[in-house]
Amino acid sequence: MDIQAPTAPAKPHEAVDTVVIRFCGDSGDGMQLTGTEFTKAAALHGNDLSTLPDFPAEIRAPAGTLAGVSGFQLSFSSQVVYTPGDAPDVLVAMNPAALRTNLADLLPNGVLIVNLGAFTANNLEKAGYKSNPLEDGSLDQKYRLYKVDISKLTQTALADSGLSTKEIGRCKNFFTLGLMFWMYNRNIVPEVENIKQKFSKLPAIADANVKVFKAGYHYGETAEIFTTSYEVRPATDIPKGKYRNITGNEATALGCVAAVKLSGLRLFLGSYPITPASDILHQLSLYKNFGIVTFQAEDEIAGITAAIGAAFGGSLALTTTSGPGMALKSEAMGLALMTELPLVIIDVQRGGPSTGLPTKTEQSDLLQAYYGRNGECPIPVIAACTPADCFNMAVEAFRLAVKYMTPVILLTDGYLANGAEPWLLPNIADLPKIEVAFRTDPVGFQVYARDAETLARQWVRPGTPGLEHRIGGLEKDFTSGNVSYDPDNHEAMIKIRAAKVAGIAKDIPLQAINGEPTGDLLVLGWGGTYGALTKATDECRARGLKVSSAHLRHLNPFPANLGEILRSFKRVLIPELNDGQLIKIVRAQFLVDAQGLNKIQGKPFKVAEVVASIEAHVGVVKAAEGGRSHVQGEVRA
Amino acid sequence: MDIQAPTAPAKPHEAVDTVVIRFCGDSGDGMQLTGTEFTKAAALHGNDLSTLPDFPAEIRAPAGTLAGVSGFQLSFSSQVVYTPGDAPDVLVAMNPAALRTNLADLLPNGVLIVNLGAFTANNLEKAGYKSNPLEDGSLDQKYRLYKVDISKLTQTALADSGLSTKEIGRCKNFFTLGLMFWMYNRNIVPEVENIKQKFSKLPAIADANVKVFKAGYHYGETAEIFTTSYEVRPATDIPKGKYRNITGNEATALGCVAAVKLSGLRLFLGSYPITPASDILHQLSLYKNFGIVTFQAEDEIAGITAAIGAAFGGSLALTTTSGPGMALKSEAMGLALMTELPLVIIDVQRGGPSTGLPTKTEQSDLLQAYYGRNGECPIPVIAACTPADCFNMAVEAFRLAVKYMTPVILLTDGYLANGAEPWLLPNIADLPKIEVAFRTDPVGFQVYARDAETLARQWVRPGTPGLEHRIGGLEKDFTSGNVSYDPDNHEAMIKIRAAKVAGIAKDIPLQAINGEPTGDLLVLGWGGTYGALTKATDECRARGLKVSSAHLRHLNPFPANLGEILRSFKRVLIPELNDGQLIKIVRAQFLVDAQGLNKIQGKPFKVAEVVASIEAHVGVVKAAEGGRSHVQGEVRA
Amino acid sequence: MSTNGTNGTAAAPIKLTRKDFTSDQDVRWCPGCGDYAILAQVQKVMPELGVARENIVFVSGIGCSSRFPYYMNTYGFHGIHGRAPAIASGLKISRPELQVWVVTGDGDGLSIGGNHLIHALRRNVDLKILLFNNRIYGLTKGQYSPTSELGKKTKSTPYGSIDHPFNPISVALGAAASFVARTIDTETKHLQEILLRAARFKGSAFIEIYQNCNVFNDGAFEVVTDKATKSDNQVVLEHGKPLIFGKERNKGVRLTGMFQPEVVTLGENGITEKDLLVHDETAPNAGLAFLLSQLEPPAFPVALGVLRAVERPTYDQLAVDQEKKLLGSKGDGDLRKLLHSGETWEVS
Amino acid sequence: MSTNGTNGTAAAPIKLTRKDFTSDQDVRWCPGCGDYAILAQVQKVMPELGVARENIVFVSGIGCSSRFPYYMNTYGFHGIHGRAPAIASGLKISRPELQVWVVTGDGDGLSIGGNHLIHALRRNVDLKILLFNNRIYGLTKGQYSPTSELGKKTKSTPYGSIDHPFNPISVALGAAASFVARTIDTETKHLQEILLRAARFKGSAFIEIYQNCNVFNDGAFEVVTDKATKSDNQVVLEHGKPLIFGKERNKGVRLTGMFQPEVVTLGENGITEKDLLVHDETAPNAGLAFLLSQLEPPAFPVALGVLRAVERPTYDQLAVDQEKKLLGSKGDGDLRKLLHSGETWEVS
Ligand SMILES: Cc1ncc(C[n+]2csc(CCOP(=O)(O)OP(=O)(O)O)c2C)c(N)n1
Ligand SMILES: Cc1ncc(C[n+]2csc(CCOP(=O)(O)OP(=O)(O)O)c2C)c(N)n1
Ligand code: SF4
Ligand code: SF4
Ligand SMILES: [Mg+2]
Ligand SMILES: [Mg+2]
Repeated sequence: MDIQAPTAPAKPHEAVDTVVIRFCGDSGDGMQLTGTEFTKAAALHGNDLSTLPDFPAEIRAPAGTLAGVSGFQLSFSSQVVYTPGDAPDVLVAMNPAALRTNLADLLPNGVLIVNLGAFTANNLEKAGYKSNPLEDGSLDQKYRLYKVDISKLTQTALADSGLSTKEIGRCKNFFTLGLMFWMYNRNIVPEVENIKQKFSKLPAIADANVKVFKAGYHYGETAEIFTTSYEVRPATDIPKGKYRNITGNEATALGCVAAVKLSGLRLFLGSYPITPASDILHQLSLYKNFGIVTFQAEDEIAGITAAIGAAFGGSLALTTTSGPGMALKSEAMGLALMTELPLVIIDVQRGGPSTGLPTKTEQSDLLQAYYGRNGECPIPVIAACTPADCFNMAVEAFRLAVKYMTPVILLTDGYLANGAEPWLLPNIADLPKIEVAFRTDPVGFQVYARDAETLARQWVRPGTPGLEHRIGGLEKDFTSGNVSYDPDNHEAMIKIRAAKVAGIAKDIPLQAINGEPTGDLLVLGWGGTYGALTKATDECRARGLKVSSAHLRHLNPFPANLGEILRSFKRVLIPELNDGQLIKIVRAQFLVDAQGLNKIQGKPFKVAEVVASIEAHVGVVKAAEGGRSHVQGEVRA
Repeated sequence: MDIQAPTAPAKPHEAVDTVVIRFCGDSGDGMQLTGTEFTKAAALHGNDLSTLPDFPAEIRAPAGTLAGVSGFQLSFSSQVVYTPGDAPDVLVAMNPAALRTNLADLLPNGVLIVNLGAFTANNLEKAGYKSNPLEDGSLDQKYRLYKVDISKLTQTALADSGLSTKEIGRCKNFFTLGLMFWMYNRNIVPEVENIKQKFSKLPAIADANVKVFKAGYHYGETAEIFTTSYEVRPATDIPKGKYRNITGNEATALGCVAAVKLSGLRLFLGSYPITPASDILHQLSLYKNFGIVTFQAEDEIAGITAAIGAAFGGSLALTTTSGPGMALKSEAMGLALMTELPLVIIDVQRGGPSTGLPTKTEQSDLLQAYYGRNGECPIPVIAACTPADCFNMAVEAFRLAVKYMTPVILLTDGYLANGAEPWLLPNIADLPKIEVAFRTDPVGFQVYARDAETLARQWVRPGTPGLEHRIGGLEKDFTSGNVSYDPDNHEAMIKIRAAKVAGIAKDIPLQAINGEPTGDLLVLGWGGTYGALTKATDECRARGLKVSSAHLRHLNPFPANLGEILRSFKRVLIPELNDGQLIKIVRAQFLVDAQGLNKIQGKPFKVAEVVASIEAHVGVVKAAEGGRSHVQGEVRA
Repeated sequence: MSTNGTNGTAAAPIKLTRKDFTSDQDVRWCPGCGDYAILAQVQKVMPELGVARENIVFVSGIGCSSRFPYYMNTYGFHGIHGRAPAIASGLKISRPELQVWVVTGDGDGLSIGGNHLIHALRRNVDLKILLFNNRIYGLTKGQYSPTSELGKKTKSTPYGSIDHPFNPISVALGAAASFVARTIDTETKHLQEILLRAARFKGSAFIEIYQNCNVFNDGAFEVVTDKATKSDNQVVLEHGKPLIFGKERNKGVRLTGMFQPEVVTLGENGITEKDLLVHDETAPNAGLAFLLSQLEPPAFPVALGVLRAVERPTYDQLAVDQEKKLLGSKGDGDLRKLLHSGETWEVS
Repeated sequence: MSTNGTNGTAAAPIKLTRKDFTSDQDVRWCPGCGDYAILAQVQKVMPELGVARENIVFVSGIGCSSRFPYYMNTYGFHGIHGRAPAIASGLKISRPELQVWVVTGDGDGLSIGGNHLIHALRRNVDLKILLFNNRIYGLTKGQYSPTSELGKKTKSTPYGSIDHPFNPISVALGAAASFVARTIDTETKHLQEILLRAARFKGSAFIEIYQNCNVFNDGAFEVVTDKATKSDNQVVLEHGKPLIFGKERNKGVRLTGMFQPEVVTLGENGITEKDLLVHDETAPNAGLAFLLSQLEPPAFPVALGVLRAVERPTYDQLAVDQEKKLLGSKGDGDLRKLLHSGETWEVS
């Protein structure tokens, strides 16, 4: 396959299953691009993969500072990949600050590639280094350290390019990329094409980047310091079909576009920018030729209320946000509930409370999604579990909203939103239907008459003669929908609104279990922790522990069999990236003494953390069975 | 005691323990005033009492319509009174619409007084009566019906007054009042003074009202139709001291004033009007000479954020609202939590969701208060249990806020807010201290350094030299308070904020129990249902049931002994005026299979409803003990 | 997609009457409330617009005024406090063929909802916005509002308000509103006229309507409504006409050298109509309209009528145009193509 | 109650320097951001005010610009998005002796926070409000803002914005702001001057500062900042002086008979300085200021400087007065008396 590499690799190469690489450098160093390009190559190579970008909160913190470090981790493998990896096998650090903030994560004996040229006195000082760590020998002992003067090599490669020093400086990430292409035997041809296309408007830059990219590749091959390159073969046990790489936010946006096609309606997005949700707005803004109208509102309240107006008008209605914006939408969600209009609310969760950690991930808006409104205000809540799953859950959100005439909350998170994975492109014909039947018949029309099965009222489009009616946020009469202050009517309405949401349980899949249906421990999770929990469970099962996992995508209502599943295990562990939220709902609903594993660090779980906790909890079960029941209560590993 | 009644009652009078009267009529009929005046007389007479006004949502619905009916119920007694009464013994209906909407509540054989003059064909039609109920004999059989042409009698009494017909019409509520004064042997002298003072700016109206009031009184005495008057003796088993009658909103406002005196600080209220909370704003606006600044903001968000600004400035900070406004404040509560500034948030709950039932009561914001914010955002929650208790809990809210440097949510409700009861005036010296120690020493100052005991950070007033510092909504460093994106720091901060709130449990009273400390059934309640639950429990205990009640005023954290209490009863019943909110928290925290009794009708519990439920649940316990354990699960009476 | 809607221009098949616009709901304002008069006039002009009932939507927030939609036999949405302009914007932008009216109050529209109002106006979403200004919070029983005068005693200002009020017309002009007018609940004919002008204007039309709340703020506009004083205290603007007012129509408004307004008497000191300010609704620079918006008794008459009417592209129209253009260049969106775009690979 | 505060008038004991106002925090804006220049000038003028550091508070919302307080060695509050004017109002009203500054952006202050801004201005709370207008959302990486021009392509408007922008000065005038000015990040001296004027003004002072976001909206104000074009595109207002501008200072602005602005050349057609509009910051009617606010290139020069400065009682002062008056008439509040007021009775 000579297309695979233009120059046949001269050095030996070694096959490995899974590699975790982290690129890190200054915000200006282009690490997100490097990561993304390498990800593409891995995907094209047929690896399964998962990525985790990590941005600083500042747009561009001063160059060289710790605050300005930007990172991108990816795991790629010849096997199924669940997470971006606990710890990198390979760390590429483009400057001292990046080294300092990331080194602790590198595996012992891991590959450490540093850009020697950036280790200037000035940069060392900014990073808080008293002495140069590359020189005191400390690193050589623990890691396979490669000092490459990427800055200078780039400079040299482009000496004749006519570019300014500043412009040349911006090319150095392509050297890194080329080097990694060599190290992992990636095909450089498509990447060269890629670069040319990406910079097609700036041909000089395109040429320079290609040159540097190739220089990096050849450096790996030629330079004496690298002895081996590695081969990660295409993954084999993943389903056949056409794939693309996709982030959670992209998948969410595409799911919304799919909902447009599946329903035959137009879509209205009312949104206000907020990290990490803005990209959904950006992307949907591109698709006006799909019948999608995007409205950047003056604030989150205008975003959701404009969407409610559009829902009243008969459009698919959507609003997207993150934690603080979600809080602002609280009151209006009540209006959507009361008027029983379909509305999808997407909350891409981030670190809270308040402004919190805007660029970090967390699962701490679940209770807000459940309960964050005045009065009895039940709203279905669903959550995506992987980046690609955001597509499915966006479609599901619209399906439920339209079928049940209700607002629906879809929770994703920063980890899913920015992380990427290969996505098996769905067959459009297999997607669920979103059936829409606007009422047009004036005979016997009652605004709040309900479908016996779904308890949904009928949707009426203004413009329909004879169905003129008025709705609003005051309590409504059970049938006519007129304002009603009647006490019994109020209770009846509260109950039927709750019953409508509860009834959705009949319309969603039963909860699947990963592993045996009974056992010592059930690991119950939701949302973006799917990969880590599944992987950890699988590892423990492989070691013979009687543990299974179940991952919820429908949170309100729960799948009908959840109670039964919970009762089938001796102990239940609920790992969450919060201080314990799902656990509160599960304990209240099922009176199960579930235990929590909680991490609130703005970061996803590591598989090892979950494994350790599983082991501890299985240990408790065993101890109890051995009669030593004193090891009760809180076990947190 | 000839001051008691200027003319000695000539007809026989009968002693009774407790009377429940409901006045109802058109919004324009002045029923709220009649009720309030009668309440005052009962209070001055030394009765214990409780009141329940019931307004229509419209300001002034068209005269005579069902929507325009306004009611005021009071219970007064020679014994301790817990509630305004389940059902009236006496119903005064000033027009057909009032009769129609209220008759169903009147006890069989109850006294029914109607204003005959208002039963015109026009009014009957507006009320939806096909025939005149006063004439078809249906009422005479079930009730002790008195048809009094109050309109005409008022007209006659004021024939020479020179007032217009419209003005005279407005006096007729004083006839009703006079009549009831006679019927219950109340002292008319203070009331005459009252009327004169109330209308001191309109002497002609004052005179007219006095005249009509006396006419009503004398009518009772003279007219042939009334045979007996009643005597409700002063209550004896209530604590000695000086009393006044007070509504919940008044008590709340006074509690805030007390906090000013107890702390020595100024108070800043940032608020936006909303039913039923507005009166707190109105009342505090009167007290500018107490060092109270009231700011009617442009919306609820400005109300709370202005209060946060004032808290930063070193004032006691307060914001008041009801459900929809509470929802709007969600995001800003997170800011108060993150900046760890003292702030009291008062939510006078009303019927929800959305705009809901603005003038009706409900307890449906508890979960919002607990969880209605993005991120992990624990805020102490307390609730008042009677109108007068609003005073205590307002003081308590400020005590906790200042001592723990935290926002505190105080929940009251429409029932407490507008209902009234006699209040034993507190001795100011006995009120809890609110100690304030602003930091002034720059040496070693760290913005987020904490008190070892309370975990509170120190409060610093701008204007203090050397302590200049900056705070905000981004995650803060554990000690310096600088912005920190450090993962471990974030987790540590989440934990310590939670620990600070949890630690308040050490600083609040243990939960008291009404009844034995163990038994078959515990009735656990919170907030404004105190009267009904206590009364019902007492009634059941009197009948020998092994039931006790506990009423929570501290909801987050719970009193330290709550778990133990719950475990001491075979069954737990949690009655709430919502669809089950406290029950979710209790079940999750204590894994107790508590059962709910839920009423969501915009109205308080009737004692009888609670009694029936208690009986049913005790029945389940007994059945289970008798081995018939099949009567499990949901019992709702 | 249904296309039976119109934008206020095409004629409805049958000529409707006022009654056709009256819903079956009991009107629940206080007897004597100015809202009744406005309702009557709106119901009266509706048939003139030639828009089918089903293509009209009334959207409101919360307040006495905001109960308006219930009484109109059209589509209606009684929203939440302050948010009507946003709800209406979403509706209009997603359904440009509907005619969308907003009814709001001085509290609803200028206090909690002020931001949505000014943003809708700057965007020029084609909404007809009626702000019932009674200078009080009616529904919550009498607190002062952002249009209440300094010193006003209300439930929340027992010692008098210390809040300088908004001038709603100035606020609207500050927000770049394209159509701005002022009228009065009791001026039946003027009100009708302005409603019709607004309905026929293409773009955001903002109308401030002085409305009497006889329960909590009776007589707030007496000086401009009372027969005895009104002609001296109001000047009715007409495009291209000089500003003349007064019982004897002998007073006028002119500008001083420093561009400050001044009341003059015609015939005195040789002043004639020629010296007076001539109204121009369509002036490119809105400075003049702004100057007029600020005239206030006792020194000046209040300016009634259309202060500004300058058409510019509406947001909803621009959105339609943008979509059309894209459809022209990219064609109708193809989901399969979209999903398969970017780099894909085959696992086999 | 501490009384060591001043309201920007009393002299602080020691003369401070710019350094005293520099905090220990690393400044984290992008290199080249216009925010640096503004920070430098604010730090520079602070010592001139003679207010002790501890009596100054900077309050902000969220945005790049809103990180400002961290860099000032005064008290500071980094609030939530859009709410800075409300937070600052609460602070200032409860602590009138402090000098309170608000720093906000075009998104923070005019999008989500527009309502709080206009309400603070109408109330005339004595705040100094600096709106950094870069016509973009910086912190969220480049969406258009309410001041972005029509047609602007940004992340959220890939085909060009269809939102007509706000003119911040017009918005402020519409809200009855008492002090309104416009300046530019790079015009060091002018910026300083305006900051000083605002600080010394008693009442809400609103300053729009054109600020370059070199990452997401570089060159947004080039036409008024570029050496080559600026003098033709900006007119620097001076009270009592005619509006003259241009590289050769031979252009002026005058008003037509219809009260419309017009650019003229001095010396052409016999036009002299006398024909030009003379600026009056203190004009009772704000129409003129409004007219000036709307001047925009290419047809007109942008008006820089103080457009309006008309003192009226501040909210905070009125609050103090009202309290004093009440203390005079009712005396210091007596809790016991209050509790015991109304009808009471004794149970014995
Ligand atoms: C979020 C929220 N805050 C407050 C209220 C209470 N509220 C209802 S209407 C209103 C003001 C009404 O004033 P205005 O808009 O002038 O209408 P009017 O009643 O005078 O016609 C207020 C404060 C509410 N319903 N919702
Ligand atoms: C409630 C809320 N909504 C949205 C955001 C996201 N957000 C932060 S700053 C910002 C806009 C900033 O723009 P601007 O005020 O112009 O400031 P700049 O960054 O340009 O200085 C947005 C949308 C947020 N932090 N909080
Ligand atoms: S309170 Fe005032 S505005 Fe409201 S209905 Fe009554 S009169 Fe009209
Ligand atoms: S993004 Fe723009 S406004 Fe923000 S710091 Fe960078 S240059 Fe300045
Ligand atoms: Mg009003
Ligand atoms: Mg900006």
